[in-house]
Amino acid sequence: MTINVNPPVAPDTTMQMGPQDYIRRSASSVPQPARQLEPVAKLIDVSKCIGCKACQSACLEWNDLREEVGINVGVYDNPHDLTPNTFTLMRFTEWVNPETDNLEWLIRKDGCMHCADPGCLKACPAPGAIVQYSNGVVDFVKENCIGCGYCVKGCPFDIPRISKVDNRSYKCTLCSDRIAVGQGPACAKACPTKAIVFGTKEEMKAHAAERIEDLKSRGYDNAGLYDPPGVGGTHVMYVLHHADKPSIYAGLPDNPRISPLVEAWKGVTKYAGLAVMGMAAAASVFHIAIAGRNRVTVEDDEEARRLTGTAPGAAPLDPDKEPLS
Amino acid sequence: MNMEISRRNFLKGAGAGVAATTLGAFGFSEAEAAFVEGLRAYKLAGTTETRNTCPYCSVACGVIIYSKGDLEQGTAQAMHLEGDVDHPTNRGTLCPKGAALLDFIKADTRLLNPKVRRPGSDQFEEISWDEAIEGIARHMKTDRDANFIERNMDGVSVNRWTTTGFLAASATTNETAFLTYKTVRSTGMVAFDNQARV
Amino acid sequence: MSDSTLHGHNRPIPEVSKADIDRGDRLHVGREVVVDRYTKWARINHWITAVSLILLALSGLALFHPSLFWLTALFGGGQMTRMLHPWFGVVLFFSFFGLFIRFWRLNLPKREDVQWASQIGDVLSNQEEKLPEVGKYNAGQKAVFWSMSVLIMVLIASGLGIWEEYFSQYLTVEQLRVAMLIHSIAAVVIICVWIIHVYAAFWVEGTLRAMTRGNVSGGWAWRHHRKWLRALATYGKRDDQTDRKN
Amino acid sequence: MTNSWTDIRNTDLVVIMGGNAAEAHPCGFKWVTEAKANRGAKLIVIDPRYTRSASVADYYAPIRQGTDIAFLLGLIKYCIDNDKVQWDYVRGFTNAAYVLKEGFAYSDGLFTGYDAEKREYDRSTWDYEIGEDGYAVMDETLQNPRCVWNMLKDHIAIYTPEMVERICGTPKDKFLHIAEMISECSTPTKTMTSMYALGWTQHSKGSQNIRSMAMLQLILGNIGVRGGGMNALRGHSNIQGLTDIGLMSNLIPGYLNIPTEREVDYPTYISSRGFKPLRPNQVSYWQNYPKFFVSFMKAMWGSAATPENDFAYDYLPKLDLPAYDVLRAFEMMDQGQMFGYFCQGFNPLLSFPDRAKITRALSKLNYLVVMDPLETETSRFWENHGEFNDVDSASIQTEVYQLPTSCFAEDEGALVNSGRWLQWHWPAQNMPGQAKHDTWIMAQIFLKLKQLYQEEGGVFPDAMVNLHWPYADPGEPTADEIARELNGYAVETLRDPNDPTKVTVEAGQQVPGFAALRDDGSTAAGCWIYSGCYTQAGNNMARRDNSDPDATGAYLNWAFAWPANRRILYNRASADLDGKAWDPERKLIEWDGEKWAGYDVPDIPPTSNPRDVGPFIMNPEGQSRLFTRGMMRDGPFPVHYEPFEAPIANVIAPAIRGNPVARIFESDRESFGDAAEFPYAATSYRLTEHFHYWTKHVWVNAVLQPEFFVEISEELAAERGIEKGGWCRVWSKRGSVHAKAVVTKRIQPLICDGKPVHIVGIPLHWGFTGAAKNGNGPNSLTPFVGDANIETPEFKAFLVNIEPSSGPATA
Repeated sequence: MTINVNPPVAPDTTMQMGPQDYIRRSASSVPQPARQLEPVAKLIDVSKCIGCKACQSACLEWNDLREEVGINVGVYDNPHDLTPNTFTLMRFTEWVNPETDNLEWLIRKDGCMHCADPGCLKACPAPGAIVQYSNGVVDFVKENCIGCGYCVKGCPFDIPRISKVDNRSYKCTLCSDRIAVGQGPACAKACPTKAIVFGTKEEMKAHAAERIEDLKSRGYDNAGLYDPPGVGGTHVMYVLHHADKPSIYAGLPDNPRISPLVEAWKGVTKYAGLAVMGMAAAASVFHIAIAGRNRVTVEDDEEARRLTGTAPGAAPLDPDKEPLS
Repeated sequence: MNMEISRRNFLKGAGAGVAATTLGAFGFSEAEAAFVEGLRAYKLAGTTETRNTCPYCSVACGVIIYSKGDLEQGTAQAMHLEGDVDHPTNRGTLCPKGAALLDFIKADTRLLNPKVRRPGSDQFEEISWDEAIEGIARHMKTDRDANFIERNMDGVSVNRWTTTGFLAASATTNETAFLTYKTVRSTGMVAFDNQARV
Repeated sequence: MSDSTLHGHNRPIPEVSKADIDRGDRLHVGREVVVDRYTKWARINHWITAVSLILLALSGLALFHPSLFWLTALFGGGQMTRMLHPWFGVVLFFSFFGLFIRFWRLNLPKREDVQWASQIGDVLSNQEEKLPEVGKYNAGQKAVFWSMSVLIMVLIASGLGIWEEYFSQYLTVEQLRVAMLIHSIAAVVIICVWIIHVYAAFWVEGTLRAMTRGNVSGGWAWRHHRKWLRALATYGKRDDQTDRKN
Repeated sequence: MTNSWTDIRNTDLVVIMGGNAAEAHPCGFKWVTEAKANRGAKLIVIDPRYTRSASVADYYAPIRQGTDIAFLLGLIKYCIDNDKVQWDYVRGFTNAAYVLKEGFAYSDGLFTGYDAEKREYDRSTWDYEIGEDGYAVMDETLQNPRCVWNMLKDHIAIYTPEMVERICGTPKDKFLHIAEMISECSTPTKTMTSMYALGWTQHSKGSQNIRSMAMLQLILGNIGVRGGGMNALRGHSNIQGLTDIGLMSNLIPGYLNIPTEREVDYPTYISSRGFKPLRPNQVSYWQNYPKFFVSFMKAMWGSAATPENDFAYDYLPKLDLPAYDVLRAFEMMDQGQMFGYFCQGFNPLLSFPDRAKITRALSKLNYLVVMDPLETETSRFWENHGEFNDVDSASIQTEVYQLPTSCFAEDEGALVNSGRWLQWHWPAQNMPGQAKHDTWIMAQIFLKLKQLYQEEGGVFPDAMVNLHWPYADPGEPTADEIARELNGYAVETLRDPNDPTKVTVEAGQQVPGFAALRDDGSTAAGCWIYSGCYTQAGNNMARRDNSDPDATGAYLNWAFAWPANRRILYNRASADLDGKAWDPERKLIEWDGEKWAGYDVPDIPPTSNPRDVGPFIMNPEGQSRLFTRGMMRDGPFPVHYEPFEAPIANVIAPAIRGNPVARIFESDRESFGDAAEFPYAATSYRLTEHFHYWTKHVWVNAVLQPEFFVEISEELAAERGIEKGGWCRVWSKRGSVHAKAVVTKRIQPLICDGKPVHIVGIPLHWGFTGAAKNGNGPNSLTPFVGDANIETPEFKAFLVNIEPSSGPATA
């Protein structure tokens, strides 16, 4: 077939996902969705990652983000941390394997893990600022965000960042706008080595199993999948060559869970606090009903006058007269 | 031809594993309104796709440029760029440079006008294309007429021009390259080279 | 109430000194005894504090529990609420600091406070005659004062830490979480203290006037802060007048 | 590349040495990860630095830059000593059995015929013994001590694992581990691919680096097979095309040569080409040279090229030197022998060695013309930017024209990838401002110059005024028109030579392929190897059928690959002497008793009998060369030479500095440094976040890697008191730069010849224009010396010193 023309092709933009698929909505409740979307997942195979930052580049371009040009601080990580404009970041770790004494350059793509039990959503006080779709996507709805930063504290992975420009919180959306029209995230599409792949969570787990088998055949006995149960599993998962030590990968939490402090704050404190305040008010009402008001008596006034002595030239005390109050 | 279908088939057929970035099998079927709460409107709606290849390295990844406007009317403007899923080599993927090609096309430092820097000056001045072409051709003729070697010491016809050189790029098309070859060689220029070495 | 009840108490008449009175405290002795309790500036200071605390409570509660998020409407929406809350806090802090400077001295604990506090049952059942005489502030008021002082310090410190716009970046996420928890617990407590404070002002009749008009009746002073009245009578400034209203 | 990117999926072992595919070619490297994931392939990386390629390798070993030949010859020795040789392949497809001429010898680092004065060899003894039948003498038994195989064994005897460690700094156990992995690929069913790039070419012996690996690949039987090959990753998107089309001082499109002044006329010129076969029945394809040459001349000068005037042979310039390469061009400028220069999308101020010299040279020009879509440092070489370009504008008398061009998104045409695929692309947007296509600019300059000559007269205008210019709009030839020219067309109606009544191609029609080209002036073709790219059927470069039967990775209907849409060069070598695939699992083409057929276009005449015609038809032997006769200036076998600036002396030939035949300009001798003053071995390279000096203009890439840095080991940092992330100063005999210090475990000191060698890595992406931070690059430091054969600058191995410092004076 010889093609001498370049026919334009209009992309299909039919929306296939929307608010009707919410299973959680921050600071509010949603009705049980009528359908269950197939859970999706992004799988990041750290053993295939070459740290090229194509994911960062594609993310910036797709999301129309403009990060600042920084400086070099002696490492390859640029920017140096996630920012409101950097939803994903390659983190580089030079690790000498104590068993083999060989250097391993561990490169991990950091970004939102899309937890099944999202700490950000739990912490969020603004109704509808954070939503979770039935396919597992946890998304921030900018319009509803109030910029309080509670999601930052709620997140077990230290992901959300608050913009100083518009005071709203930002993180990876899993390219919800692409998923909504049937495409995968921009980072997964760009990834040259397919270290990042995207599909249904089941497919991704099956793919991970193959990858782990390959890694084990290459001597990585502890290769495994990172899908941490502490947050109910995640919709961004890692294949790690050293799954027994996640934290060597630039501090990936070994056993992530929503912090007990956040649980306390968003759990017991929230309810107990309201209760205590309510009780204080109720006790007041109860007390006034039982004890009544504490009133000053005529005698008190009289004693006051007595104590202070009548002023020269003042009218004599007339006990029959009602005291001025 | 429905490209989406062709792309999916291609990926499946080519055994690229789970590399598919087009989801069809995820149970999405109902059409929804174009804008819904929380979801950014799909930004490529209404754009034109053009097949191109990455101008950087010689892997020559296929790219698709999404543009708005009309090329014929001079209004076409690229607004996004992604890997071409149909391309056998890159399969829709791009490296960090390729993925940011839009910022190359739209770079703040793109040149917009012919300019000349006069001898001893510390700045460029804008000139018209006519002035530029005229000035360059005049320089060439002056130098060529003065230094062209028609015959060597032995009287052999050598027809070479050694005092002006030409360094061709390595990212121009074959067609540009051949036109360049023709014009440069016809002048007898010998200090002709390209970027193969660096 | 018989004289003997009033005078036949088994409590000693306390020694008083000049130190038991504040600078603006003054007796007006005329047909009625009126005691200046708070100066104009003290009252303004108090009400700024009160308003900022109320605004803080409302805006804070809005972000504390989803069922109260509607309160953000009072401030022009969630973004404005989030933006204003810390500024209210700053106002509160400085305003309360003013009150603290004014009030701290007479809020220092005294021996009688222990006795007073141990008889909290008598306090609550309005049987003040059984309590020791107290100065300008009783142990309950002092407790409110000091808890406010401590809680505001805690709130401002934790609040600055979690102030996203300016300071969050200086703390680790774990520190932020601790700060967040402390801030919310302290907020709950301070609101409870505030409820007690407001309620007490209502419960003890004639109290509110001290913060509106700045004075109380002699009877009120006799009944609730007799030691203070005694000190005033002995050492305080006084206006003797024949025709005084209020 | 002998193979293609997509073919790498078929390999069992990938060796990345002299390159860094994961960083420089991530999407091509994809196929390495595919081979690993789907075939269980292994990846070995050998590099001075633990690169991002190394981060996903199965095995990594360090090597001192500039010592690759010692390592590779060590591998060859290991394979031969351990009988890890694919014997049938070596016997059948290489010149192992050819007997060498008496007189050829090698000792102390030099071959027969060296002239120290001229730094040149007399290569006349570097050849085969020719028998009385006129063919080369062979000893199929490999018993003759002067056969290539035995001469090779003698030649490499010195490269023991201990010697490899001593020269390269690669620990012996690591070398042996790699040797063992590689030697396993000597079986016909295991294949290794070599991926290399400028890490091998940018040395004073770059060509021999590559030859060394090619020899190893031949011994393992890995050339011409799926998943094998010598795969030059190549740099720029169309560097393959620009080279194919011969935009070099000594080339004519399709790897033909510009005549030298010794070739005084066409008969003389053509008589030294078109080699006769060295063995019976061999094809020796270069015998068709006259057809390609004449067709080219017809494309150039149309009706002005006639048999009577030897097809305008006179119009071609005749060279007095082997090449007017860029290094020579800048030397000439510096010597006041060149007055005008054009840079078409090229930034020599940052690209060429010894930047101070480049600045000096440009400042001596009368005029400089820069065509580029972006600002370049070169076009502003006269502008003072403090430490980043410290010049005095007023004293520079060069007139500089800066012409805005289109970029890829705005133009149309074909680029040739490293797998030789010609891929067409289309414009997506209109050009910004007054930018113009390069074709328009070249046409306008040419037409104006021609007009000046027509109006005013001048020296030898003939070649210009008669240039064939058949374009509908002479002022702006279209890509389509030029592509047709490149493919070639019939000038006159072509008839079947065996049956003159049969018309094969009508006059004016496109030729179907280079087999149709003639040497009588009846055909024209701009670049014979591209013939077939745009036939009467249409533009084959625009084909987008990505079907791939049996997933071989060939994609025969995707675009067009030269030559003749062939995807794997020398593919006849994928089958044994009888034409059966070496590895049935990886069949490429096979002899079916009558013809060759399979997944690729056969690289030999399709009906040639397997026992007759050798796979390497471009060689007169029909076979590949372990011994390369006189084809290379610096020896028929590779030899380890140190870089011109090396931290240790050459342990096998201590008297020799650098490559003994690399060209050195007299004026540059003074600027070479030595290890006493400059103790650290530096190398330059690209980073994955950037593409040369382009992407510093791209905001996103500037974000991803914003600022110039150098990389050093923790040991060197400690020794010199340099802090991670702090500033340091790096200087060579030629210049000095300030850089941030990346202190890393990925660079380790090596022990070479008993002495620790510290490595300083210097990436090259920064300048004084664009979005990234201003910086200088390695070319401020590198020496002005090039490869002995093709003058590629020695960017990969030089000496520097380093110290902690404050930042640049003007940041």
